[in-house]
Amino acid sequence: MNPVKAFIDSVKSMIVGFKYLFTVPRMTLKFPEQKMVLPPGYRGQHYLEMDKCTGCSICAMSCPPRAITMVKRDPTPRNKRGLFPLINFNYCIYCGYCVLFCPFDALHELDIHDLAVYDRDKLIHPPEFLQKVKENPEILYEYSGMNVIRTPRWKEEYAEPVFTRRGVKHEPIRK
Amino acid sequence: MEAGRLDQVVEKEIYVSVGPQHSGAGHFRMVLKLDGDIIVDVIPDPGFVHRSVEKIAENMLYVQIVPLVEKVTHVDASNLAMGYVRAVEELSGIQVPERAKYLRTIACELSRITSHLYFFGIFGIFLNHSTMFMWSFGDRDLFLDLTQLLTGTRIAHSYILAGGVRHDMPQDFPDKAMKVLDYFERKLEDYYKIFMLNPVMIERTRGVGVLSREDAIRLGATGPVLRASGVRYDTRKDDPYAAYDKIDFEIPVYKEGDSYARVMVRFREMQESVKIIRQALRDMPEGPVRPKRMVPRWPVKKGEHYARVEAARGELGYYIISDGKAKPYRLKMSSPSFRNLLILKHLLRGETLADMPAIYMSLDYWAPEADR
Amino acid sequence: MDGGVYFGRLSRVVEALRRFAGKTVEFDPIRRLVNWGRLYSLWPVHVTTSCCSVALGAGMGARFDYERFGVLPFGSLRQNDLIIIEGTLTYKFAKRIRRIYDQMPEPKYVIAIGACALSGGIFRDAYSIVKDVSKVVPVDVFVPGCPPRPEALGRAVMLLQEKIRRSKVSGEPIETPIVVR
Amino acid sequence: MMDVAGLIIRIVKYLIYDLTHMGPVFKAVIFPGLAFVFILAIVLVWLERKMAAKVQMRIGPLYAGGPEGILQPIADFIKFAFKELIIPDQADKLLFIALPIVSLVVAMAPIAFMPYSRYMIISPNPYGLLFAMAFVTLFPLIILLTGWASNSKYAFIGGIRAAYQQIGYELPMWFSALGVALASRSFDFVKIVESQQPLWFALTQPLGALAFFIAMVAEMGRIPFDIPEAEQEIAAGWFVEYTGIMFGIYMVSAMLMKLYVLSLLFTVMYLGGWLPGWGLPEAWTFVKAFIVMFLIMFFRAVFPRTRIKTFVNMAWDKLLPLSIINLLIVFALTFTGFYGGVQP
Repeated sequence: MNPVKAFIDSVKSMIVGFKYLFTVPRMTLKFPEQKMVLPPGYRGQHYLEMDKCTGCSICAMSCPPRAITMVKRDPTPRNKRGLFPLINFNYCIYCGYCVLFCPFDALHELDIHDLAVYDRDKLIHPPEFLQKVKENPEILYEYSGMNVIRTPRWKEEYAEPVFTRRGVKHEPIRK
Repeated sequence: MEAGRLDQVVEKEIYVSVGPQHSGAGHFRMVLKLDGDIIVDVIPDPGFVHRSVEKIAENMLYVQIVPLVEKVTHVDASNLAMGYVRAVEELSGIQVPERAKYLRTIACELSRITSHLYFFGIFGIFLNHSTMFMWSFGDRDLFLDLTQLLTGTRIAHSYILAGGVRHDMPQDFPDKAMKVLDYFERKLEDYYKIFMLNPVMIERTRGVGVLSREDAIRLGATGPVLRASGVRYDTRKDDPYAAYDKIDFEIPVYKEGDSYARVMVRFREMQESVKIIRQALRDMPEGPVRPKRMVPRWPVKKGEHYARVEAARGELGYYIISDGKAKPYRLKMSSPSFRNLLILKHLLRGETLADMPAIYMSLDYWAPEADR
Repeated sequence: MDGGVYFGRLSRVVEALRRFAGKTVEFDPIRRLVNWGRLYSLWPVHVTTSCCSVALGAGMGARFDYERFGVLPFGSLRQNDLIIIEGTLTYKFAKRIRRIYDQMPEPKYVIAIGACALSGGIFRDAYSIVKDVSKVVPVDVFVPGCPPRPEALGRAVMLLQEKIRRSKVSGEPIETPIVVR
Repeated sequence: MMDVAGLIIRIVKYLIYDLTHMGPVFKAVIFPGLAFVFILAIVLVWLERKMAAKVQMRIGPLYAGGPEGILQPIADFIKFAFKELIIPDQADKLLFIALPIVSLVVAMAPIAFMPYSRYMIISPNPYGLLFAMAFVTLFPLIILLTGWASNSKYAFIGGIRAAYQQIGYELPMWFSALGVALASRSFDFVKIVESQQPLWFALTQPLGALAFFIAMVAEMGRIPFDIPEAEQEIAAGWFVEYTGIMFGIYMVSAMLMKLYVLSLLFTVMYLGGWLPGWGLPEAWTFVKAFIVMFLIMFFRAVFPRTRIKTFVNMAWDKLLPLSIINLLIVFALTFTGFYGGVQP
């Protein structure tokens, strides 16, 4: 390669580097403090409306990793056999088929998708718990033992990418 | 080779293991036989991610196989699903609404861009260019934002189902997509300046791992590897699916056949993908995107069928034998990475150890896809 | 096994010194200092067992940037502290993972991410995969998902940091009730 | 007893005098010496990571503590200090344990001869340039020995690469340095700096400066010439087997001390050291050296790694002729009296 051209091209590359060093904003989402706004319909943790469930077992049948087991609970007028889904999130791949194919809209998804646990048993969610999640999604963090890291000193806020002429950055929004 | 003291080594050649724990090989192992710095022979050792996808598929409903085949190439999920769904639809004659075809095109191209950006990041880090890694993965995340807006999740979309797509795109999708695409087109210029024009990068890749046109055809190369060797072949043009026959785009072809050409083909393909998404968003007709009610059981007729699509890594084929029941009798995948693996051995022989990452990664080998 | 031989004949003296040092080091200020160093300097091994590596890659990239937590991937396993098992672990790979784990210096930590690593996930009918990673290496934190979001992996790193903060220098957990702050 | 007490009092008095009047102990321990260098090392590691992060549109170390995570290098070092030491069974144990310490000594030794100003120099020596360059030249041998002692294939290949690389850059480096010595007619750093009075050597010997700079980056083993530790080809190269504190020492010696020493060497040889000299002369030297270090660290964000073959070819084809031409020009210029002024 021509050494003069190589030198000039190196300088060009370095100029681009300097441009980024001084002018282009950072695009990092400061994760524990800032959270991303997930769009509606995002496939996160599930919740169940037990009064809508009829125990038809289509969710269990269509689940690819067979994460859903139908368990016996007290029968309700709608659900005469008393079968309700138990979701084992050890298996769940969040494909959303159970929600998609549910004929009675009993299963739904939240935008919570940042669980991590010390103990895998905490990922087995029985129907009562899935019902509780609907009322208070924060219970997921407490149940999985993640409240040890959710400290109040972080003001968790929502952020979304903003495109400027120079680049992209994450700016907090109010939700 | 037995672990012995180096001063007891009398052989001329030494064996160096690359992978699976190695920053130059992910979930793949190859043993290089070195004579000094020259690679005399390569012993690939694939199979670290063999998960018997084809066998598991025989025990699953047709609809459940969509997420299964997506797992094979997570970075390129929609293209994988597209191939499978195409095979099922053509086998049983399921009609797809026009709007769904365009949405499928968008999903496939988003998937291709994210996959190519993944390639650029890993290729950058293989040449120890960490900036390229960070930029590609950062910008890839913006596209993953788009896919999560469109399909509902970042990576394993399961968006393309038989008879249409899962749901229509949200109202604000075109606006957001245009913003990202504008930004990305500007960003690609910087990619070009800092990586493609970088003399050190050119020195490492130009003339390295040259695959001639004849060898490429003889060894069955596919995808960008084939196109970098001067063969104009792309399933999107030659056997169009989704809405590709209504969209105007080019197929980048380079004649050199070296690592640099393979990188450039992917770079140009990303530019073309941006064009395709723009056109698809512009031309998209109104209408339904799926049958009224989604059912977990697909009406698949008895018979057998082979269908192919152009995935990010090359031509991907599915062969389905159906006996008319709820589950397939046999599903066979012909994955591009496996076909490109043969070329690796051909290319590495005679090169130096320092060229190994540049050649290995320029094939964009994705081990789970080859092992299945 | 690829472990070390500790200083040959001097091993007894060294052992006594180590015991003394081991006691000294557990004093609370020193313990806190050491744990602070450890928890903000978790260097993961370059090993990608399967396809959940895309989540790790996204986490290392510019958007999420785990280097903020001190997570810096490094080439050689002798200098690393953390294995992130990304997805499916086949039997073929399990041998290597165990070997990698044995070659790493103490203290070492394992995070398992992805449904396949936790339980086999969608592939658990396959003959070739390990259904439970914790039978191969001891796992500290599990992350569900297929693949998990990078945020979830970030939470896992934070959980691991919390675990290190509440352990002795030798690695044993301190028996204190977990206080909800 | 009285004598001992008197001795201690005298020592303390001397130390106080020394520290307040910038005597040799102060120089060795505090300012151009140990304390300054180690604080600088921490700042450099942090700065390198932060700067690369900024170019890469991300934040870099943040939560470790201090403003913008400046305590990150200390956290890393503490972690390494309390990690298990593994000595491979097959290794040459004495060499394996001794080499990190030797490397630290060798890497830090040139600091003794490096002037920050006319008086701020630990060990004034009329042959300072020769000594410093000799120690600098020694380092690749340690890499080679490390590769041998580890008895690992990756480490061995890394060591061989380091030796091979040295074959490439060594001659251009010495020839360029010879140009400087010839122009200033001395090996004394102070005289070298003083003879750059009107114009820096970087301006009067641009070819030599360029050759020296490239050879210097190769000597540091920094991107784009980090060939001996190529992560993607040979795991981590020559230090692949080192764990814990031994690796920590290698990080300090190989990554930081060499960067610091050679940048300072370049400043003194080509950028006029503390010239123009008004105000605080040490500050001039430091700022110039810092800019050189910054530039070299910046390469990490812009360039990938070269190949050993290309580098050695370039060194013999381009750098060596460049440095020899430079030497000839300097030779011719000295006869015309261009570099006159300083007499031998």
